[in-house]
Amino acid sequence: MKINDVILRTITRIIVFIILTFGVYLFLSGHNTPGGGFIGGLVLASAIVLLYLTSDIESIRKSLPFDFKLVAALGVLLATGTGFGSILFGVPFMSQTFAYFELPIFGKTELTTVTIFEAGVVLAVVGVVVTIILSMSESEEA
Amino acid sequence: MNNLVVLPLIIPIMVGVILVFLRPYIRLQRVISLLTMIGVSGLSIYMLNVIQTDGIIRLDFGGWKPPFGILFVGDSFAVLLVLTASIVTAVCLIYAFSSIGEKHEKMFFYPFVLFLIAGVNGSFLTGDLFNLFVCFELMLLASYALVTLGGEKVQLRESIKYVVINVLASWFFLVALAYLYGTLGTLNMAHISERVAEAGQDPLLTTISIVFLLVFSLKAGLLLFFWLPGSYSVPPTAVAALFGALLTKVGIYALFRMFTLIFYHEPSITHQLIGIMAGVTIILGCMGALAYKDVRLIVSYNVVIAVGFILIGLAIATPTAIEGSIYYIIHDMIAKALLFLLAGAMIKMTGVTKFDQMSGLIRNSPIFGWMFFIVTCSLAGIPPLSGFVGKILVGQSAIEAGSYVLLALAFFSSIVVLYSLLRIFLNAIFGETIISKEDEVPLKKGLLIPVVLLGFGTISLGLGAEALADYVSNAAYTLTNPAVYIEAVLGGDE
Amino acid sequence: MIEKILFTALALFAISILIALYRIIKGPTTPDRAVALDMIGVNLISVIAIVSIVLKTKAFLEAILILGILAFISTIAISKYVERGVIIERKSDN
Amino acid sequence: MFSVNFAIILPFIIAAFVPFIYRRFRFIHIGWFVMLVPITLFILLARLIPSVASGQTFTDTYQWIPTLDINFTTYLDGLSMIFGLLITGVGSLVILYSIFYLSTKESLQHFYVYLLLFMGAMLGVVFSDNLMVLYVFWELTSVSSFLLIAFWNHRKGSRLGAQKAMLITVSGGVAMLVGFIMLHTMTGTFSIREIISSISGFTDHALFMPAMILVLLGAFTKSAQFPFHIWLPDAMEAPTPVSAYLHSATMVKAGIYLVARFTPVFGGDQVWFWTVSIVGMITLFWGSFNAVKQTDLKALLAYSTISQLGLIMSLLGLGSVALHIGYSTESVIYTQATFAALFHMINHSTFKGALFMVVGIVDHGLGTRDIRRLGGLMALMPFTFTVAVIGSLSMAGLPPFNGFLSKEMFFAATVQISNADVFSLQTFGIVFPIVAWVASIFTFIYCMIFIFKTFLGPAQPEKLDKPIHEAPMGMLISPLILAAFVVGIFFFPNLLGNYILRPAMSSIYPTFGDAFNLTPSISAWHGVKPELLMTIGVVLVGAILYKILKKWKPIYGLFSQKYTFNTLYNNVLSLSEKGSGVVTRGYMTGFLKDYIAYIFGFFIIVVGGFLFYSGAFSMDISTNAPIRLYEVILVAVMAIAAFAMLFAKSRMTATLLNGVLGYSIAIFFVIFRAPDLALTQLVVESVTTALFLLAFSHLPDWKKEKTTIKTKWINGIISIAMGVLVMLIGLSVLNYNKFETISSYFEDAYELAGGANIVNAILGDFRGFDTMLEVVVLFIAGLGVYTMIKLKSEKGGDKE
Amino acid sequence: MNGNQIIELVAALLILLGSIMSVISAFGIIRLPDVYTRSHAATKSSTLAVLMSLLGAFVYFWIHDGIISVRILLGIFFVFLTAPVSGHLITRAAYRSKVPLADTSTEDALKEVLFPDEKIKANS
Amino acid sequence: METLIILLIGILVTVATYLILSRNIIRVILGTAVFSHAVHLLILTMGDLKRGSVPLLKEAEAPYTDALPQALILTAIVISFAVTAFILVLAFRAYQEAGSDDLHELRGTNDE
Amino acid sequence: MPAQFLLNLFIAFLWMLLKDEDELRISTFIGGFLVGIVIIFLMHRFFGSQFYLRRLFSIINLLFIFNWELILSSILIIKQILSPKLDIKPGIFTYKTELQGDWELTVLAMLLTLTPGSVVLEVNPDGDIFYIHAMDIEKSKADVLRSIGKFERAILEVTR
Ligand code: NA
Ligand code: NA
Repeated sequence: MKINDVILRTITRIIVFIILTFGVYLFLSGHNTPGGGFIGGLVLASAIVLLYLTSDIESIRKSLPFDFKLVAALGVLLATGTGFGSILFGVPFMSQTFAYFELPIFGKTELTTVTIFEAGVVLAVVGVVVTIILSMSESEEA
Repeated sequence: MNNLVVLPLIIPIMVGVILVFLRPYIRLQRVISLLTMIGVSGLSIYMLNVIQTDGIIRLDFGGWKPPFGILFVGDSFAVLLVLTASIVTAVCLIYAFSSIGEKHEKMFFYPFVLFLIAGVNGSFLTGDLFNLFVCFELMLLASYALVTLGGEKVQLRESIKYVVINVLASWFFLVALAYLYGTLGTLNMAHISERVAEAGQDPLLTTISIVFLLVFSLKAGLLLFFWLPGSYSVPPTAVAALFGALLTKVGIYALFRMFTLIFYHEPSITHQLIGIMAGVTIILGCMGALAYKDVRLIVSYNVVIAVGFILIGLAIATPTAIEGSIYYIIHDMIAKALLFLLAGAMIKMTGVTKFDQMSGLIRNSPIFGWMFFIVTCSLAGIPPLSGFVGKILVGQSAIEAGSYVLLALAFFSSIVVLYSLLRIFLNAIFGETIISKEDEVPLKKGLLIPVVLLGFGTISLGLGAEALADYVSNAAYTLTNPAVYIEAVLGGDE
Repeated sequence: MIEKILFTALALFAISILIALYRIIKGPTTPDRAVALDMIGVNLISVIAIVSIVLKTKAFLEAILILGILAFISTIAISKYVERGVIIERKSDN
Repeated sequence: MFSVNFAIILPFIIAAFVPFIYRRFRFIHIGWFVMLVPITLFILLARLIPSVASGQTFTDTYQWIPTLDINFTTYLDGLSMIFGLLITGVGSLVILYSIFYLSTKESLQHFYVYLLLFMGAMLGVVFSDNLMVLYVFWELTSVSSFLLIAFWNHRKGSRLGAQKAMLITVSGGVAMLVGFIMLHTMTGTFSIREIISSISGFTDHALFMPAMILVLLGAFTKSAQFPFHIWLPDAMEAPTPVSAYLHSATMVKAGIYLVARFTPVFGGDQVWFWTVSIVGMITLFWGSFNAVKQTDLKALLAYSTISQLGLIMSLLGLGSVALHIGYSTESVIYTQATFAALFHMINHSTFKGALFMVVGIVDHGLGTRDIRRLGGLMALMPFTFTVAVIGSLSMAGLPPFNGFLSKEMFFAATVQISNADVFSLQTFGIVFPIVAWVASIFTFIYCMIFIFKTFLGPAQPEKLDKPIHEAPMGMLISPLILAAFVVGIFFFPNLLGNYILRPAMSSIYPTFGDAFNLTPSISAWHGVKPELLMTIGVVLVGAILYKILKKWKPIYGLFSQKYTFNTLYNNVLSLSEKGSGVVTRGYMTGFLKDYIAYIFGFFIIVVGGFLFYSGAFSMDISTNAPIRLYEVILVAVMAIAAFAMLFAKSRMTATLLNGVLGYSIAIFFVIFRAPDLALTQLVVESVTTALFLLAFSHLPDWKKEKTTIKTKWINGIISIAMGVLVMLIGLSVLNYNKFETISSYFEDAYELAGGANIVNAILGDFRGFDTMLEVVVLFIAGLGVYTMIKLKSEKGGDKE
Repeated sequence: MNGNQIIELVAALLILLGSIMSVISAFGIIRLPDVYTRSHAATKSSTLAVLMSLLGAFVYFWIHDGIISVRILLGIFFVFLTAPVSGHLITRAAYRSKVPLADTSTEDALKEVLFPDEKIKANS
Repeated sequence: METLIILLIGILVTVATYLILSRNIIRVILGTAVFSHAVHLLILTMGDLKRGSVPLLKEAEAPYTDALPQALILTAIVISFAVTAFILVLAFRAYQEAGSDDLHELRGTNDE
Repeated sequence: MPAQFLLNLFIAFLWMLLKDEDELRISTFIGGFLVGIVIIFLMHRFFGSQFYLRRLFSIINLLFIFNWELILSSILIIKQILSPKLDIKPGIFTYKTELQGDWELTVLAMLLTLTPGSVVLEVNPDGDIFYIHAMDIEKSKADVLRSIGKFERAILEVTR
């Protein structure tokens, strides 16, 4: 009898979205509450891993046709790039700036370069974790 | 603030990441990676001169003043090493172009090398102890990737040892850091130095310093070198050359920094211990160099001998001694890279690894053979090649300090080095050629050029030692006067 | 009073974990251990909740959710491993 | 104006061009071109002889490493002049000879490059004023000698001979270097002249004696003094011009030069006297004694060279007494030993050079040097024979050849010294004339062997591959010129004495001023003195012993081959290799476990040892934060989980237990108020567990470890010691009177960095650099994993 | 003791009840004979225990600090959602990896479907 | 509390040491994992335990607990994760190539 | 698709909830909505089934049932654990359901799992037969058969 994963897959559909949202939340709110790029990225990666767990690599690849190595590379580039950006502005490497802006809908909002930096971290973490897990799963057995 | 000093780290990293995107374009990768290393070398020369005129360069990342933020500190010692490392890397890259193979090149060989050198440079430049840990890890991860690159059976087998032992070393590093933070409450090296001085380096701090000694000795191959011969003899030649030239030097650098800047108050304990370890290292290294017929192993044990030699300078720790060590480090980086490249080329030409199974290689490639002879002489400290200046200074300081045992070991080791390499030279390079005219494959130009470049390096470093003299003496001055470093870091704005 | 109750509850949860640990060690099968591990995860959620009350902070409430998520994912992973030998399939046959 | 530096550099410059010229002008023997170098230099030097003889010196400086006081400072005085002339003069003749000796089929471009390198280096040695530069050239002579000995490197003997020579001379050089550095430490300078002028203040210095011994080691190894002489016979594997040039006329005299040069520095010391003269005497005897039993002509000459070098060395030792006594009319007598040394050195170069060339001719023409296959060559090789006779008789110390003069002076010096009033010489000094006499008898014998067994007696053409024939004329020019010198010097010794030797004496005895104007002129006849009687005795006894050679030759068999210095050398090398192998393989087991145990061992012994030895351990639990019951239970959970890992029967259990540890630590992070940590730890632990499971798909389950009880115990002890030690240091650190941490600064994170989560502000901003690198680290791990899995070795192919 | 404190006390008692329940279900996974029955204890009473303590925490924060902690509610929701799925997955995995049913088991409708030829019985 | 945690660290180190001295590669890797657990706890303990409130400025009142060790541990956790991932893959690749996961069999003398 | 819109709203709410702010702010909602757009954009291929907001009441009803079953079953298990003598006869039996579709099946399975003494072990490939493990087969089987109709009805109210 073939395995029928209907229960798992159905529940996963809800749960993946909860986890994804939670991951983005952790990433963005890390500046003031627990969280941040790493943990956000890890949680997002867990969501993707959950998808792989409940389905298989090939079907997920159709839905998420990213090369996760490049996602990670992009993340690293973003993270290092924000640091490097400060050189162009003539301030010490890795200078982060933050400011409060009045935005139409959001009202008083804090915008900081740390967020860009952390976005890089998120992408890198997601990219790396998924790359590792996919590579290990795809490896032929001995 | 001087953003210059971060470039030797950040440029290789960013270029490395960009090369990941350029994965299919091998030629482009080669050009970019080589240009990067040349650029970093040029930059380091510029920095050396800036230091010479304006003093130590410092960069507080994010503008956070020490001791709160992380900072890079470029003094002559660090930048000299950055310079040498970058040059050696550039040369090894050229060697890799025609030896490493397209399969490796497509598997991120160049990014890994660039990350490795970034970690190495970062370790030299950082002024923060925890950041040093992170830079070490950067370097190590890249080295893990490189040492396994290719996936040969022996490679993977030795890699396990290499990785596990380094993981353990990193663990000890963290333990030591934890203890140090627990006692001193700070991570900035200059600040640590200040606080150690304030506390008078009591027994507990000395205990902790010995834990650091353990950590860096593992990296440097000082006494704790058993991981080295295996893991340096399995990766592709270009990688082995990089390892032989760079990796132990980072540990050596850290030992010098640690025991001149921070834990210099109890030399009768720490420095004496370093001296004993250096002596034993030399003895064991010499034995290793004589024990095997496998050229890669002989070459690896030569690395060990050099480590002991260099650390004698630290054990004595007078300005002359330190100066000698610095000369010797620079010499050794170049000569060892050359030696590893040559050993690799020998194995490639003959298909065997033991020197008694090779013969008459000089007929196949005279330049190659003579380069081997030059590096033999250079490593044995035969003047006017690069090894001898450091040897004289270390010897001089040992005499002044009355460390006759170390003196004897140091100088005796150069004879063993000579013998160990002469054996290879006479058996493998000289002698009746075993390769028939038909099978004779002349070494590719791409392999000869780097070899010649390094050979030229070791000659000109000896003949042109004066060109380095100002930088080296400045480096030694900074190392032997911790106050200079501390003032540059903590003495307010530059 | 309340604090005493809370600490008692913490101790009891900790004991549950200890007991579950026994099952992990004892086994005898991997599913037994997985059940016990899941149980430990769930109990840790309670511990975090109570510690949050004791420390009067909301800082750890994210951890509750995370732990829930992870316990679930771990259970899936272990059961797939037990059931199929691999936890992620290249192409599932159904 | 003549530049000494130019003299040194010229050979090197020409050497650089040799390969190109060789390729261009294949049809001309490149030696002709190369020969111009020593001839030019010889002429240049010769023109300076009168000025030098009048006490003028020439100096020249190029900066090299001024910071370290290492500069190309050169100095031409009487002493270096002798050597300069020898090097260039003999050099010219040897090259001329080599043009006929080496066919154009040989790799001449290499040969002449090495030879020029040697020439430049040798000139550098004798002209350098700076000790470090002297050392540079000193080693370069060893290197070029190595290359020349190994010229026919397809021969195993050549390679081993080259290796032996290189190892011994370089070792001596290293010792000498240390001696030089010690001199620098004492005097603060590397300049020989400055050292000589300031050394008197340092004779009591603790380094004086070691420096002396070390410098002498350099000299003795280079000049093949007993027991370092063993390399010289093996060096005979070199082409004969090389043997003539390096291994008899010049390089081996570098040690003589060094001793002469340093006589003003150390010469006043008793140790110097005894060491130099005794070592010289032993070498003299041992060399001549062994020369007799040789059957290879070159070997015979090699031992003869050793012996003659010993003679010169011992003379230098004897002459140093004068410095001990200080300048006086009486002491000047003793300087004659030194004078004799220099004189004999020149003579030796002439006759020995000629003899080597003779052997070269024989070898070249007949294809053998084996005395047992030779004989009766006189008739067919008259010129060669003439040279051989002149050289041999001079070597034997017979008139009318220059060897007679210097040998006589040698005997005279030994007799004088046995009467000297210092160093208890009146008691022990008698040894010198006796040894000198005995050694001279053996010298006489081997000279006879050389003449009689090779050129006289019955010819044995059947044992030869080629017919006996006279050498081409070109090949004879050089030996004939040298032979002419051998004779010429006998008749006009004072030309040499006044213009060449006397100026050198002032260099060796700088404090003696003009005293050497008093030096008696050299003459062949000065009445019936002890030295003449000794010579007569040598001839008589020598002749008898030669006649009955067969009867007493068996005594050589008494010297077991097991106890020679050659055996020692070989044993040292092979035993050091074997011993190293045993030791190294003993601890380099290849087992990861052992390597790890070494690391733990270091930590436990060194760190732990120091912790207790220094009394750094302390603890105080009174300041601890309070403990709750549930915390104790959770600690117990972790402890039990950890221990259970050790006994887990399946990897799955162990991995799950590790997961329990990880989760529990996360709870401690909660308890210790570290929310970010708790979150990260939880996720990382889960992902790690998933990775373990992924890896398990590719690995077999673990088997029960087959370890012995003993290993278990050792591992257990190491483990407990590790745990306890980490704990004890931790407790001590907790009890440490601690500095304020820098962390309070970060509590202004909101104002400084715009973030209320301090940890996040540290990670993103204050220490954002760490985070950036950490991302890169993670990235490398990801890429590394990918490559490891995708890039698999193809069995067989693509081996780097 | 005012009303709030009483409610807080009730919340604390809820937590205590949860903890007692937790211990009992933990005891269950020791005492019950096979993995299938143990998973009943884990998926049900253990889940209820955590739900009770989370509810207690929710109430406590609400009353004490005036915070409606949606994160706790979300946590409750999540546990609620996942607990039965976990139980389902792990028992299925156990069965498919041929973990035997307890000796006392009387009926096995799945055996003939999955492993018609084998005997799955007899626990250790 | 500090003493108790240090004791725990000691136990973890003991176990980790014993594991890393094993022959089976997975046990070695687990040893490194336990080592990193121990050192993370150690770093935290070397700051102060249970003194001050969570380092969230808007959540709690000063004094705050020492946030720096927390940041350091975070970095260390991520790095040890990266290394663990690498070494796990290394282990199974070595097994694939060499056919053994026993370090005694993976010994490889230096001069083969 | 309306369902995606609903999911988006859901994420927006989730976002607001997670923010856990003292007052409800429209900006937070919009922020969440934007986050939702991003997530759904990335994940839209996964979105298959529908979301039924209008049947909120039914859902609440279902939730109530869930909770009730959970409590009942917990009490049952605790009783059994604490009973001095373990007197249970576990076993596996089948149940064929009328329900169709992933959601219906899933919810029913979850309910069954939470029902006292039973855990759904397998669902057959056609999705109509449940293999249920019962703690004490005689008693549980009766319980399940008694309550299963109630569950199916409650679920159908939500789904159809
Ligand atoms: Na669950
Ligand atoms: Na970990």
